[in-house]
Amino acid sequence: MSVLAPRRSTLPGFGLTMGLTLTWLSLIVLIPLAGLFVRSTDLSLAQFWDIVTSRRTLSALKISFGLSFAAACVNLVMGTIVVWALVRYRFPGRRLFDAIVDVPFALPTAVAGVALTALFAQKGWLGAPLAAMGIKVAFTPLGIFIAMIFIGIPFVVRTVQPVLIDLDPEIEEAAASLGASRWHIVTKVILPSLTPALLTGFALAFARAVGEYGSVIFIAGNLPNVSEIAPLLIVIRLSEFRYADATAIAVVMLVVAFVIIFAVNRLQRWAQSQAST
Amino acid sequence: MSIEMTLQRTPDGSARSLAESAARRDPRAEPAIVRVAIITLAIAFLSIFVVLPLVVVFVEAFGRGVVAYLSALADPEAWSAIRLTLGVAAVSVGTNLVFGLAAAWAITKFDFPGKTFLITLIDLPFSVSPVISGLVFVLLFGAQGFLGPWLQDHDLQILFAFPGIALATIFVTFPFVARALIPLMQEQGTQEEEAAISLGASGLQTFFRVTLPNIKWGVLYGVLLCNARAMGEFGAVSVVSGHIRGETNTMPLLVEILYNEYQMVASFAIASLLAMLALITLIAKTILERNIDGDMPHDD
Amino acid sequence: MTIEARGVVKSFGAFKALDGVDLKVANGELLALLGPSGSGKTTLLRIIAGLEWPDAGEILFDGENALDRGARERHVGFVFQHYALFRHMNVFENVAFGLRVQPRRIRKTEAQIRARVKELLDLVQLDWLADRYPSQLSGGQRQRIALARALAIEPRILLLDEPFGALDAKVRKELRQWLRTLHHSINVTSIFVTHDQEEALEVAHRVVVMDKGRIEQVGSPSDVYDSPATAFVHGFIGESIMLPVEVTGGAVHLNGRPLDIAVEGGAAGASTLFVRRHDMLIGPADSGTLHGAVTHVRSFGPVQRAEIALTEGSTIEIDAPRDRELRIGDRVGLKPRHYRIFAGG
Amino acid sequence: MTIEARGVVKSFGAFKALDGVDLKVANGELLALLGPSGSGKTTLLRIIAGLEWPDAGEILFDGENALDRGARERHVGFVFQHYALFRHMNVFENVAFGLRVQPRRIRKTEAQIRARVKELLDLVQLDWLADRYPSQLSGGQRQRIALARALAIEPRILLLDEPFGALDAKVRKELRQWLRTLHHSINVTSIFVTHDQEEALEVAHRVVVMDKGRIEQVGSPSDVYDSPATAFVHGFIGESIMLPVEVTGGAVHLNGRPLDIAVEGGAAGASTLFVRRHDMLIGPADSGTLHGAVTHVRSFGPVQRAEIALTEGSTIEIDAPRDRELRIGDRVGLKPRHYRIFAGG
Amino acid sequence: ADVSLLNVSYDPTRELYVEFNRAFAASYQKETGKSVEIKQSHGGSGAQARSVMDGLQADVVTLALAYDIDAIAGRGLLDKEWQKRLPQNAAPYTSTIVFLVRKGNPKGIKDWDDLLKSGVDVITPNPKTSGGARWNYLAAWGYQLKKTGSADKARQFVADLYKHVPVLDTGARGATVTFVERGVGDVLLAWENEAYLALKEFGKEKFEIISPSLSILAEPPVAVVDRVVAKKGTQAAAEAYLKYWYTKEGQEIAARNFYRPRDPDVAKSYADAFAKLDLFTIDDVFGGWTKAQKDHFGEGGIFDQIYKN
Ligand SMILES: Nc1ncnc2c1ncn2[C@@H]1O[C@H](COP(=O)(O)OP(=O)(O)OP(=O)(O)O)[C@@H](O)[C@H]1O
Ligand SMILES: Nc1ncnc2c1ncn2[C@@H]1O[C@H](COP(=O)(O)OP(=O)(O)OP(=O)(O)O)[C@@H](O)[C@H]1O
Ligand SMILES: [Mg+2]
Ligand SMILES: [Mg+2]
Ligand SMILES: O=S(=O)([O-])[O-]
Repeated sequence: MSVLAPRRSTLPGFGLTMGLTLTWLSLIVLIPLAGLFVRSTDLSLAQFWDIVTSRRTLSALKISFGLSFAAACVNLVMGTIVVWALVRYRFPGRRLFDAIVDVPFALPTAVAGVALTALFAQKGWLGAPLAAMGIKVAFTPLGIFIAMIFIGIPFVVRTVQPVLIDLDPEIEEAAASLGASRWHIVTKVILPSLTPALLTGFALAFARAVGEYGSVIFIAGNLPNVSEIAPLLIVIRLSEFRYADATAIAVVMLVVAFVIIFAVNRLQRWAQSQAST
Repeated sequence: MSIEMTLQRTPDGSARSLAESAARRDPRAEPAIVRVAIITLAIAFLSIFVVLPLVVVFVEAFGRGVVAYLSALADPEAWSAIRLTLGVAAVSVGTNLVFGLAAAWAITKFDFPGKTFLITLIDLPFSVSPVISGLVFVLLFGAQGFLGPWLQDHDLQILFAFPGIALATIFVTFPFVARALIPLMQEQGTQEEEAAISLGASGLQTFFRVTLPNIKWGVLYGVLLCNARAMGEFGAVSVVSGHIRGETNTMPLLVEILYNEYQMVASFAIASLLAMLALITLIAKTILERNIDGDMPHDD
Repeated sequence: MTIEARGVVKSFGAFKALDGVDLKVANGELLALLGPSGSGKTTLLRIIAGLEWPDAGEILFDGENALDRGARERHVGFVFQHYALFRHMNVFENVAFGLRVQPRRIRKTEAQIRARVKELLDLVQLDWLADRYPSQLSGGQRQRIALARALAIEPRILLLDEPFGALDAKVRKELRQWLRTLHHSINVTSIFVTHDQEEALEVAHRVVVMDKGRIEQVGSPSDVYDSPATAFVHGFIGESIMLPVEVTGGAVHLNGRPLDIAVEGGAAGASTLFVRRHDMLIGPADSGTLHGAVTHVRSFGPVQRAEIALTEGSTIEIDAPRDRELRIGDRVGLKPRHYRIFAGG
Repeated sequence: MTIEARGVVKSFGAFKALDGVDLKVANGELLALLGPSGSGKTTLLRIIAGLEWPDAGEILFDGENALDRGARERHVGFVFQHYALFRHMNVFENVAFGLRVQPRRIRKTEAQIRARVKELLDLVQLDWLADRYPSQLSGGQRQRIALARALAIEPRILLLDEPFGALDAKVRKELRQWLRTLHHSINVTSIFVTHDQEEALEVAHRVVVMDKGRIEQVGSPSDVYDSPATAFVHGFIGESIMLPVEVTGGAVHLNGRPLDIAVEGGAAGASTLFVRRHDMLIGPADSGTLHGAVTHVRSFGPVQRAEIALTEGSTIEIDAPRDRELRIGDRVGLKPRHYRIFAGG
Repeated sequence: ADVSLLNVSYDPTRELYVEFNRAFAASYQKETGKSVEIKQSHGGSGAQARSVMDGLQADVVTLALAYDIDAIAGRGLLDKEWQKRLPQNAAPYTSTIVFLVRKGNPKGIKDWDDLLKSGVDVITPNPKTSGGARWNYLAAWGYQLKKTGSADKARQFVADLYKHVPVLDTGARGATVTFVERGVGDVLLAWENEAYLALKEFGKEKFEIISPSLSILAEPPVAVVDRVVAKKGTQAAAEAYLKYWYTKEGQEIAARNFYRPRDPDVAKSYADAFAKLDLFTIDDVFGGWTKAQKDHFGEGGIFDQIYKN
């Protein structure tokens, strides 16, 4: 630690707080996660590979990652529209909608799952009319997709909103006085300026959706290879007493999660360095 | 401040012709049709995906009247779940608060290599599947886990008891306070602290008299979100709880259990409590955000 | 192209930012808008550019109404105080932007665009920066890129809002001459806003002094410096000594004592005497009409600056030539060479 | 208290921010640290204050090593460029802070604290602001509160980092005199950082000119202005004409043509001739040793500023008295009254 | 309470144990003078067994199938021969698998074969996690095997059956909720007790029970977890608890909760409550749990193969 610390620094407490941080981080996060990796080494590489590439696992990962990706895409588009409406326009209930964006953050996932299922089941308020149109939502991959959209909304909105608010109005005016149409201003100036925030929001929504369990299992059909998400497969493997399988899937998901978060942090740093003028 | 700018610039539809042509030509405004379309889309999207599920919870909870609702909440099992949930939330918020403050101090007030990496590690639980968060503790403390045999020899129960549930919750809510504080403290810099030190204040005096008052809204904000998530965690707790009725069921677990026992009113009643908590959190958060903004001097 | 503003009024809420502004700018002229913060300079510029609309009044370009055209159609080059460069585009793309968003039928080919951008970057002497991003430029460089970008669309009018406001003193001074030369070579009707009087006086053909949404004076740099039309202009431009005087019976009184100077202008009653620092001639204690003692002297450069406590009560600062050295404690007599008296305390 | 820096070196990574700085500050002196951005002024100040530690060298207060004491124990009043006022405390509490955090055994009573704060607020003439919060103050007011806060602990040394850096030109000028007067009344050894030469020259007893982590010159304001020790100082302070010359065979050559001026200093080979703008005397075309034609004139204030294209190729700007009016196209002869020649292009 | 027991059970027994625990506590108090408190934990049978293996301090386990308790015994938590310690394979009540259909049986489902009719959606949980689901699976298999005598046909039948399954819940109760509350599917394969309970909760006017011609005799077993009771000193109470099942009162409670009682007398008095149908046992058809588990539900077993394609 003393290597990390400045030789002498004005502000006190580096050793203490850094020590506390690293200790606590190790106890709560690193050691338990390391345990996961150690457990996975019970498996030979070939075994690990077999588990991870078995059809069931691959399907579950594909469903989790694929639907999360799709949901994150929807959130990217709709989140941008929501942010635009909230930031740029005044309309009745704007403040209310602004506050309500955070509901998926704060609402327990199980409650969300139960509520979404009730809403989209064939007898539900939205499920019934959709069923009449021949669209089944609950207990299909579409249901998973809906739940993932639900939990992802605030990530996109909350990362993009401050950036759009802080966006210098002058760059739009500059573009206008250079002869750009509104369409050109939006697509060539505003959206590119929002790109780092959009990517960050997208990645966060994606990462959260991939790992999501509570709100999804109620509404997912949980059919193997069709609507079985990776976290559920872990739970199933556990109740089959197949710890190794559960661990192997968990390791894959963990690595991906780490990569995403690391990328997001780099992205934010980069955006900050771009912003510092 | 830019909000006000937008406010000023948004056409107010006043009747004069010059103002009208201004509205038509404001370089930062879209045509009315586009505007209406965007607002409609945004409202529809939020209504379907966020508002309706929330409404469902309350409609179902009060579907059979207030009496049924209240009696559902009066059930001892509900009480036990509420107590457990509050206890777990208190412990996780408390520990994560101390940790969050320490981590934010170390990260924002000093320079050291590997900062991004450290922040990434702190963020990690954020995107780890809750199921995995539970699993790691099973692997660690389970009877077949690394520490299981030792724990059993010493008669220590971690899994399927309060400590296990608390640990899993702490893990899941680990980044919340730190995340709320790091950007805030980064923005505030170290000058005020340096000023305090050069005026003769000790480290603790500096922290309590200068740093803490400046970040108090941020702290509260982090605590609120941490608390909401701690009370609402389902996946991780589900793996380590053991589901012992009246003992290790938290509120979200009880929601599922009651749901599975055909006790829809009771189930949604507990759910509505949690939803209410979420709403209160959001209201408090909205108020806080305004305060945080108010604290930031915009003028230098 | 000529620009004309007629009776332009603009309010923000209850606040009148522009209060009846009339102004004519000749073709090819380089005009400075000078005034304290909040005097409405930016607002006027934005109205001319079509970024804001007046509540009343007219804007004419070459005698034609400009108000029914939006910013897009006015072909006005606008340079923002904080540059407003597009952060996600490199220098080349920033300058090329205006060319790329032209309607297809008049849009240049890629090769033409490249050539034009190259030419503009040469003009602002920054062609070697084409690949950099704005965040990698110094303030002065950004400013010049912003200018090149505005020039790309061959604007008929160039508007610059505090073009050097965000730069440090040294760089500002360097760019003054550069701007003058540049304007000379492109010769586009230009208005630039500044609150730095030296900049305005040194660069512009004519200077417009604004205060509280109104134009106080329009004139050549030496006009506004040598013959300020109002007390405000005298106080705002150049460094002035201001003394509260009483004009009664055709004589000027300071603290009750009559001064040996003629009443000038139509002032009567409580008034203010304005003298430029270097117009206060200093002599032996028995000379002049004002008297006092030197309390502080700094001498470097062409003049020495002395702080003098007047026997009449005020303390003033004057600039004297360095030929006769002043010392603290010296008793001196003073007499204004040029002065103005304006009514009002 | 005296301050002494000996061979102070400080690097950030590979970058040397301070490169062997030696400096002595006398008791009660008001010293200005002047230099371009990045020259290490802030770094030196922070090291003296104990907010940063040098890689090598010593800092002595009254001859005693200061480096083994932390910022807390040095009793240095530090005024930050951006004030660093405590946002959540009102003005009174800000000023009282240093008194309230004193160790209990020496801490004043509440009544004493109140009296002291009142006194300090009187000193900075802002006692009527005691209940305001920093966000409700203007920049100049914040600056003065920051100063009062630093003074509260009765510092033995006062360090001010660009005290007026964030203020606008008008307010800066007003505060200069105020700071001078204040220092006179409290008489604490003080160092203030600025990159505004006028400010440094006008306020300080002595000026330290820094560049690239090194001290270029230390001296009184007229010393550094009238006898710059290095080319950098000459170029940095005051407005100078710089001409590239060749010193050979005891004569100064401009573009191959010998000039009628004596070789000064030890320069030889490619050198630079420095002349203050007002030290370039202007006369008829056949007079002087340099010749050229007037290309631009601005006349207002005590001098007229003329741009002159020399026949030898360069274009220079000079300040001439207004007694003889210059016109564009006039052919003139020039001769430097004072000048310096420094080796190097 | 003087003694506290934890009973880790599976999903559909929630209501059963509420009543049973109350009766046992009263009886125990009367006999020993000691008060006893019984805590319950419910979940999918496999998940529950997993928790016990991971250290959930269960005094007794009352799960959906012997295999899950075998797994616990495999970790040394109780004697491998646990099934011999109580009468009737340590299964004090039995049940079977029946069909729950919507009122009026709109799809006309009478027997197993009808499940494969096109347009019929079948709700059954995931055999990997749910004990009940395994019984469902084995019942279907056994029916077809007995009918055609061909294991291949049975296999084909089961494979086809799962093509009609739109939702795989993790537990029996989840499946019931999906069927009755969410209105998904035309027929629910359910524990007999679960089906009756649904009728009771949601009304005979909405659903009806169809008994197939042939089904399986499901024997949910119970056992004391030796390691835990030894540590907690609750062996006597735990054993008394399970033995109480074999009393008249215990058997009555089972019957009242739609479990088939073992006691012939009690069975006779509740004869009308249960449909008469032919039942085969797992030992008859599959050669016991261990083999059935390995063949059908183990890694790469037949069920996995069904979902491979
Ligand atoms: N969008 C707006 N909403 C409300 N008030 C405004 C707005 N724009 C300008 N004002 C007000 O109008 C007045 C004139 O503003 P303007 O920006 O034209 O001043 P300025 O002369 O450019 O000053 P500065 O030198 O500070 O840039 C100011 O008091 C300002 O607060
Ligand atoms: N903490 C730091 N880490 C890295 N580099 C630093 C740090 N502090 C200062 N520097 C570098 O050291 C050099 C000197 O900085 P310093 O702040 O002392 O300059 P300055 O003379 O005060 O300039 P300015 O007038 O811009 O305030 C600069 O190049 C700066 O980038
Ligand atoms: Mg302005
Ligand atoms: Mg500095
Ligand atoms: O509870 S079950 O195991 O039958 O699903």
